[in-house]
Amino acid sequence: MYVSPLREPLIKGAKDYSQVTKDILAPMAGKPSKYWYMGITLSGAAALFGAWATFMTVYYGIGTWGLNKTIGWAWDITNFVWWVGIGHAGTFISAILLLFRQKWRTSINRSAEAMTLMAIACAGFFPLIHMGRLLLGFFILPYPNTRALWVNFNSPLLWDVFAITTYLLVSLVFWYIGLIPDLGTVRDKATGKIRKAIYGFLSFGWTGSARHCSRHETISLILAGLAAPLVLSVHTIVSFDFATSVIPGWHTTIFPPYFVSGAVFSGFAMVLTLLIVARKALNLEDYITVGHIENMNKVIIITGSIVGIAYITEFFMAWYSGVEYEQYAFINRATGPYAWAYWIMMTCNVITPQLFWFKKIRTNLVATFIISIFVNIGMWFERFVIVVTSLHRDYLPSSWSMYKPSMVEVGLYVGTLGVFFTLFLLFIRAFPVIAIAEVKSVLKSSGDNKKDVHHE
Amino acid sequence: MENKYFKSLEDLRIDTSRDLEEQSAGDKSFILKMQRESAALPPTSRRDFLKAFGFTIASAAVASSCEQPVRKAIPFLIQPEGIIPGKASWYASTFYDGTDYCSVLVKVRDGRPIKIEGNNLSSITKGGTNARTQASVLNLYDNARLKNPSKNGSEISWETADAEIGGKLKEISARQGKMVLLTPTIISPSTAAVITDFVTAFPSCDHIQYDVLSAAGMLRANQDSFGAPFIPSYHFEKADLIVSFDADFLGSWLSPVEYTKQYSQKRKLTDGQRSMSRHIHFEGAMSLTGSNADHRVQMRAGHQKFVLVNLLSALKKLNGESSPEVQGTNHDVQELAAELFRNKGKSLVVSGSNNKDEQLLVNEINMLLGNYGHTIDTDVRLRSRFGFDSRLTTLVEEMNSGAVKALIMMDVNPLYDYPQAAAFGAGLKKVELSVALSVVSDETSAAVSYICPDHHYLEAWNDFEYKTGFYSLSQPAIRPIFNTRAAQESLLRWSGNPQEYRTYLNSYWEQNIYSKAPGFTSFTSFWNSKLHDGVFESGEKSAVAVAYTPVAAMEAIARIAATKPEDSIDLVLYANVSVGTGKHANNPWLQELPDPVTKVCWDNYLMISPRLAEEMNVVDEQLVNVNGKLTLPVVVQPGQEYKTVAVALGYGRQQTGVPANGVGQNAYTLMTFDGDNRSYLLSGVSLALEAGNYPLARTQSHHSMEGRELIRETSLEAYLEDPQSGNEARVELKKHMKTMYPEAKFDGLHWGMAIDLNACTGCNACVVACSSENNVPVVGKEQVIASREMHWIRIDRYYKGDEHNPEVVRQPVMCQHCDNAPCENVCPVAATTHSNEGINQMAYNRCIGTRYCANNCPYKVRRFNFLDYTGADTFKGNEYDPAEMTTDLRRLVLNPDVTVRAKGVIEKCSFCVQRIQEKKLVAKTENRELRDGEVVPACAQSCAAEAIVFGNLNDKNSKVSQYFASERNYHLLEEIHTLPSVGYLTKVKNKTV
Amino acid sequence: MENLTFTLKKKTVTIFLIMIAVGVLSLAFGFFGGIEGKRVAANLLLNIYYFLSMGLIGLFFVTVHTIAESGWQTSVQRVGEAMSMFIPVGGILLVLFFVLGGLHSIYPWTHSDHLDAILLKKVAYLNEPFFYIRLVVFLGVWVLLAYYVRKTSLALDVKGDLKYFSKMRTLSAIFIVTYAITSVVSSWDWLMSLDPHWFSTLYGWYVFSSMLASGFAMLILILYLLKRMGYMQHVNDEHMHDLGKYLFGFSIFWAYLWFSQYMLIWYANIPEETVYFYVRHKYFSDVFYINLILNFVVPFLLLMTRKSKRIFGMLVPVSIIVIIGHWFDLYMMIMPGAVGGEASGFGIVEIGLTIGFLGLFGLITFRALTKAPLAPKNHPYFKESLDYHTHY
Amino acid sequence: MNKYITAYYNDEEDLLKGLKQIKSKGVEVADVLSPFPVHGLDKALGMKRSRLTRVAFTGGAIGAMIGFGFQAWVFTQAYPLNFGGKPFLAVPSFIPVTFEMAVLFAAFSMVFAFLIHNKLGPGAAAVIHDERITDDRFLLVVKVADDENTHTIEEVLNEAGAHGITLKKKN
Repeated sequence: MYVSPLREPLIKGAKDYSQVTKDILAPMAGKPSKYWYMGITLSGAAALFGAWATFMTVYYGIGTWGLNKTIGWAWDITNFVWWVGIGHAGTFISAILLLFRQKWRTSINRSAEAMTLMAIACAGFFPLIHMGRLLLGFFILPYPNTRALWVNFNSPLLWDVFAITTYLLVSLVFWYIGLIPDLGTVRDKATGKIRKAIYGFLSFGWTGSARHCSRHETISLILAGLAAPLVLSVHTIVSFDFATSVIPGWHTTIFPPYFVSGAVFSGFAMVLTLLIVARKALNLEDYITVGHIENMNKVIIITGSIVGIAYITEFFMAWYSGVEYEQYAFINRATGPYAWAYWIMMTCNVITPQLFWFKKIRTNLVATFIISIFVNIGMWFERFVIVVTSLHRDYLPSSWSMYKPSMVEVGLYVGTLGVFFTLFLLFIRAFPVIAIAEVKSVLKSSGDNKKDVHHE
Repeated sequence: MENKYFKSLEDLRIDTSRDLEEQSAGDKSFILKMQRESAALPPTSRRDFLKAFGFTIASAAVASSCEQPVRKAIPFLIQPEGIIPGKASWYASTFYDGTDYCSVLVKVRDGRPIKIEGNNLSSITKGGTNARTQASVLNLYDNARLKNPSKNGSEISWETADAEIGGKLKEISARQGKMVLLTPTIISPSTAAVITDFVTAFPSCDHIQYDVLSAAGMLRANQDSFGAPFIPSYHFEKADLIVSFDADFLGSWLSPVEYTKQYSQKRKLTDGQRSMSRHIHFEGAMSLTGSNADHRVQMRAGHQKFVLVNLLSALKKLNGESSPEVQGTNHDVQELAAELFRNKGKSLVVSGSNNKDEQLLVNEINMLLGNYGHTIDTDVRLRSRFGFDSRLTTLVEEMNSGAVKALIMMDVNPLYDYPQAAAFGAGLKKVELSVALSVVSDETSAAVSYICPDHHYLEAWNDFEYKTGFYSLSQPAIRPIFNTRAAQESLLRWSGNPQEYRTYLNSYWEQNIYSKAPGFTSFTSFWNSKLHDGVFESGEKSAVAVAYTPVAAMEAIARIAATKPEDSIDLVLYANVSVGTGKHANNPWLQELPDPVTKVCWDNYLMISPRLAEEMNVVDEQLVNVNGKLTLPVVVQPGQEYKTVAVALGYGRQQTGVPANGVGQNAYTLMTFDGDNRSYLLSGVSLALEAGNYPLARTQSHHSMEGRELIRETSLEAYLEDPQSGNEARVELKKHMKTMYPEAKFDGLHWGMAIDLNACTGCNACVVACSSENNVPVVGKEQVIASREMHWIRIDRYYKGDEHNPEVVRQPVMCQHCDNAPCENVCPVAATTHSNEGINQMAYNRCIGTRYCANNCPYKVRRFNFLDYTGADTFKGNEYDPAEMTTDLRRLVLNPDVTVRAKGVIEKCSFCVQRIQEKKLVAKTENRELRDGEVVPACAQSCAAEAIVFGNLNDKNSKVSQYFASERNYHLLEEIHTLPSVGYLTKVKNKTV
Repeated sequence: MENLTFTLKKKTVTIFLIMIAVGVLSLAFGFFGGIEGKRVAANLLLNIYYFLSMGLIGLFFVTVHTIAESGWQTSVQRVGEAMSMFIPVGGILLVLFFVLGGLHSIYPWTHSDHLDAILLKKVAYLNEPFFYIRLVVFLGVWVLLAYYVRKTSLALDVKGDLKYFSKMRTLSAIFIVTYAITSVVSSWDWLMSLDPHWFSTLYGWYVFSSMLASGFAMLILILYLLKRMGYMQHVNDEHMHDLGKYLFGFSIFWAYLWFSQYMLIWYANIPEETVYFYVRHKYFSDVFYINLILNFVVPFLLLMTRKSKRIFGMLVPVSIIVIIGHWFDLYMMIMPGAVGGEASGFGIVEIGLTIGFLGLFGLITFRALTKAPLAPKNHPYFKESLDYHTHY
Repeated sequence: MNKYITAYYNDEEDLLKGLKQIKSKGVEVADVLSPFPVHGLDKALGMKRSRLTRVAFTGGAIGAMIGFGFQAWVFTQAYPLNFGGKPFLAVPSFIPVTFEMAVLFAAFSMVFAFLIHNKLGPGAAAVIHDERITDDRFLLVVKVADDENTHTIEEVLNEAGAHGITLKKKN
């Protein structure tokens, strides 16, 4: 396929297929590095902190948190939405960029999808732990029971159950289906017998047959076609958790697309955070190039700006509506006791990403890394602002209240971060972090050596 | 689909109704029949098997999650007579604790009193109650109850006690040693007779009555004005103009339940009533009554006498006489005088002062206005508060001098509530024989040699004459839980009378009271009838007639006119509506009851005005020392007079039990004497800032309505012109009420509640009643600070206008039972749904605790069990019960009709659905329709002001429907179309706009 | 190489002129045929807005692909550019419409003497001077950018200098950013304020999604006409497939936003919001469902398969249905507020005026197509666009 | 019985070119094994378009119907409850779950169809002709009938520039 010479190569260095295999499999081989051990110790410790917090919550109750009669959700749902949002990048990259024929996705989709799965697992933890009676959590499943009682299909939380489950399963399948050819590669490159047997088992008997390849491509594409609306639906449904209510600051129609945009925004930020470190640590700079980073930064500007427009729309509409409760909710956001959270959100989400309009900044790795962290923080605060600031002063001033997190809540959040990074570190060792077969398929058209191939 | 499972009690009822037609069986056989039927359900089908199979699979989780069974379930081997499982018995009784009086009905389930309700037959309280009366049932199960007679802390038998005490008394009596029997004011005729017998047996014995909330000033004033010490009957229902000088008659002054009933009767604009009384209130500290006034005047507490002098002078001027005036009070009373003058004979002036001179002035004013005989009745007198403070002063002196040889204290706690408790304690050590006849262990019982524990009133017989000719009875609603004995019986025993007190009481009534009741064939029929009713009103008048003489008042004017108003800081000591005098401080319900004004619970504090706070540079919760004696946290109280500060009595108990011990500070230590009388006012108080803060538990932290139309209000004038006034928004909103789906229709019943904001005084009785009826957990101070109180009903209090002199409005808020409930939509497990009778119902055992409903509730009435407050959780050892509400003893108060909620579950007002079901069942068994007013939720039942009306909205003739049809009716936040089943009637203030 | 110079046949022009004449006649009928003035005004607004938006979507198509650096669309870029040439015409018509009484006739908030309490709160925004300022700013920005984008694109083609390519990218970025804001605010101004009590934060994006779907349908239609006339042979199945995917995708996107807005309002059932759908349910229930069927059900079911997106036999009818469907969508947005339930209708004025505007739009667009080669041969990605095939 | 010849290329373009040449000589290529999907190969091998899309559509339609039908059944037949005054058949409320069910069923029916149809699955046996297939080699397989002359085929392959021409037997 012809590619305009104007385009920058997606893979640097004149690689051949074998070199690609070698480069990408390198991080899986040999003993892990010192830094890997340090990382997993740190993240493991964080996960243990989370385990303690989980015990406290289940044994003593939600009272170990900082919630009260007015503020029924705070860090729990903030974290939930934050993690779900992060879990959007992978599928967005794989599905939507695939549908939009963005070839640069091939270098980042594998790790982004893995990150998605881990983030969804972390996200799913919060709706569970936030239940006052976790042990009865199975009530939310529509199973036949002696009381002939079913669930409430009107409840957005129930929709969440379906959405998150479906998303997790479909993402898992999507990721694994994409992984099969690469697992074949790992199998064939493996030296040890056990390793060969394990990857032989995992590779589902992949041989690279043209028939398989063709159908594999079809199924990947249809899965992408299914995953694209799915990814929109998931954060849409998460936004319904708030938007269906009558609480000022929660009930607003812009939430579905605005949440989706915010999710992609935060997801890309997290991918950047991880990959800027990973590409260096794993020597994959030739595959995840500055061009890739720049492209992701462009997505960040777009989604960040959409989110910004949504913030302003909401604010304007609160005034325009003439509804005193709406108006107060937004004035309170900007000037009330939690105004600091609002301004952190505004700064991190609306202002800092605008720096990416400058090519110098969006191609600078350090700057990108810092801004990606800012966005992660900003998006966390966005959810905090929506959840807590809206709740703490709603309709009846008699019930207005304040919220302060407890150590247990901190523990749960840090714990999921620990689990997330632990899983990511294990993933690096167990699976190829870049989709080998997909990179090979674009190597000819978008590799550095393409000019040698195409001399028309 | 076959309908085998009971989806609701509805199904259950339908099934059984047929049988009831066949045989009009009693309740018991009906239940048996029902059980037989359920046993004969059709055999299981395959689908049932699958369901059961699914259930088994989930059983691991279920086993770990099911509610625990009752911890000690012991079936009746032989069923006690008169107890029908699941059916309550009711006993008429009387609550009297030395200050409060209330004729009550006691609800007894399975031998346990579980609820107190007002007795409609009493024409004093007319079914009304207050918070303390409602809470009194919990005192029965006080962990600090004295359980045995004891001597110096070690348990002894009654025989030993009687022998030792009786012997000692005889010995002292023989040598003419001085004995004292210290009691609160005795209003029990038979007990008075017992005491007379006792004093006859021991002639050297002196009977002293001691009132913690003293009315000695009034007694003495009346002695001087009328020649006899007495407290008249006040008739607030007859007064068109009420002027109160610091008399908190809706909260603590003399007979608040009675006055609330009277007051609200004259304040309602329902049932065609077109007029209401006007209430002007002079006070320094913001009180419950003051906050309800149409016009509240800030008056330095210590300036009352000067204002009264000026008022009298102004009135005299209008009457063509002259009287001296005093300068320097900043109060122009001319207008007030004119208004009073216009309402001659229809006005009522009262003062809460315990100063004789001030009461003399009030007498003179009322006399001048011709109120005696109209709004004040001297023939029927209040018989409580008959203690003269000077007698106790003498007693303490005599004790310290060693003159008193024996001291028997019955139901008093001077070591806590006597201002010079230390002197009393020192004196007590010099007394040879000290006996406490107390119910609960307290500071006094801890210091005496013998404790002979008395019954709690729900275990005891007793009689009362609260007002002349208004008799009432107490009867045991439960057998004594502990090894206790009626105090009267102890006295009888020691005075050598072996009679049981019950027999004594019986014969007393046969000899002395029976004759006052015509129309009974025998005493037994009279007795049974009165015992059933709980009250007997003979209609007699006081035997001693009185005549007024103005001399004393003139002397008082001269005395006051000789002094000058001072510009010092005045301290008001007051009894609040919860713990009151502190006698019931060990009651967790009362401790957790937020003050109607400050919304603080679990502590007392120093209320100071915003202006003084600014001057002193203090904010809420900062510590301030009062007079070098007491360090208290500050509450800046809007509406407080600039230099008046206030502290509640009743806190700082040390030796009773959990939770009272150490809660707050004992303000009795600040109290001084004003001549002969205890003074609830201190002038010239010094305040000193101290380092540090002290967190206060406050259930409401924001006090402005933010301009929202939550409480709609108007003036009487505007209301008479247009009944819709203040509620114009509703007319406008009704036009815009568009909906995306048709409103649900309810055939048959549609429950609704209407609340008359004009009647509600904010007394909090409903809050306690609701907690008692619905097993609402007590969570303790820390959890209240964390905003996690559990009350199903709360009274929102907002300030309007100027911070320095705001208007106060109140609104009881409970679940609004919205027909378009935002909470129901969002519960993922369908734990909260709408019943076909319009009730927003909560299935606790289905709830998994996502709190989504609570977030989505615009009224924030849903409560979450954040911790294991009740001990109903699966896990052991994680209970959170700082108030010790889950001890075996305390748990006896639980209402078996209402589930005790486990950790992690949402709960809220159910419209007392258990009461609805009970009454429906009654109507069903009697084969008739439910009557309007038959179902009364606990809150409505408790309300002395009758502010809450409950009934069927589908019945257009029901009272609630009529309220709903009123122009004054509106719904809270109706603009968001939640369609609440609770309506509010606008508040109408009788003020000039 | 094929013929890249488009010449407009006389016959085609005549057809467009006849269509315009039909429009003028039905306008006259509207004015003098006893039709309520409000209804005529509302129809004018509907059509001006509809075709102005199509022009904007044409520009949006060009600019968004320019900044996305996708290559395939370069071969159809000229169609988008040509559509954008309607922006000045539509803009002038819109200004004329407002100035010549349209504003007063159908916008309740302009009757400043009897505003209710809610509208009084909004006066700071809903007042005529500010409205006109915004109108001029929006239209000015759009016209200027449309002009410069077109000019730069032509310059790139003539001179082949890559500096025009980067200028194109800059202009595109500016347009996307400004359009993101102006499209939203203009929809509040011109459409949402017809129901001045009502508000919805999603509204702007909802309108945009509606215009996006119909704009792409129009682009497909024009491309089809060009191909039928024998032009644009370099455009192959793959391009059609991609455009078909857009039509399919944007129809779903529109349905998604429709559902989000409807469901949230339905769910919360707060009167200040439900009033919007209440009126539409009550008086326009037919249109309510037609809207959903034409704009979602039809494109969703008919364009689902790969094949249907690659053949004109399916793509063209669906495009026409979608264009009609979104006309009804706008009808739903405009009529209840502007005309009211009873006075609204569907007849000669509605059909005739639409035909007229379609003619005008066609004439302007096709004339614009004659002004430049139909393919930007010197575009750096043009070759990519030709050598373009997909497997899916 | 079941003899076959394998040969490989090092570049997919050579493979496609070679394939054309081989086919023109009348030699049937049974399969090509490659490290990644080579565009144009399906056409070159004359493979039909996959019918997985239909499976997905059917699965999705069934999922949607089950999802909607179940919700409607629960709310109108099995246990109608009044939630906040909403109608029992609360269609807008049913959309999210219906959609999720459709996606779930579509995805899983398709994935299972793919795995079963291709005999892929956890631990499925793979015939590994050359370990470098998953790395950088493009291997083609030519089935040889028992009576066929393997030599001519090998010749054709050789001419088409294929390497490592080997005759193998299947057991």
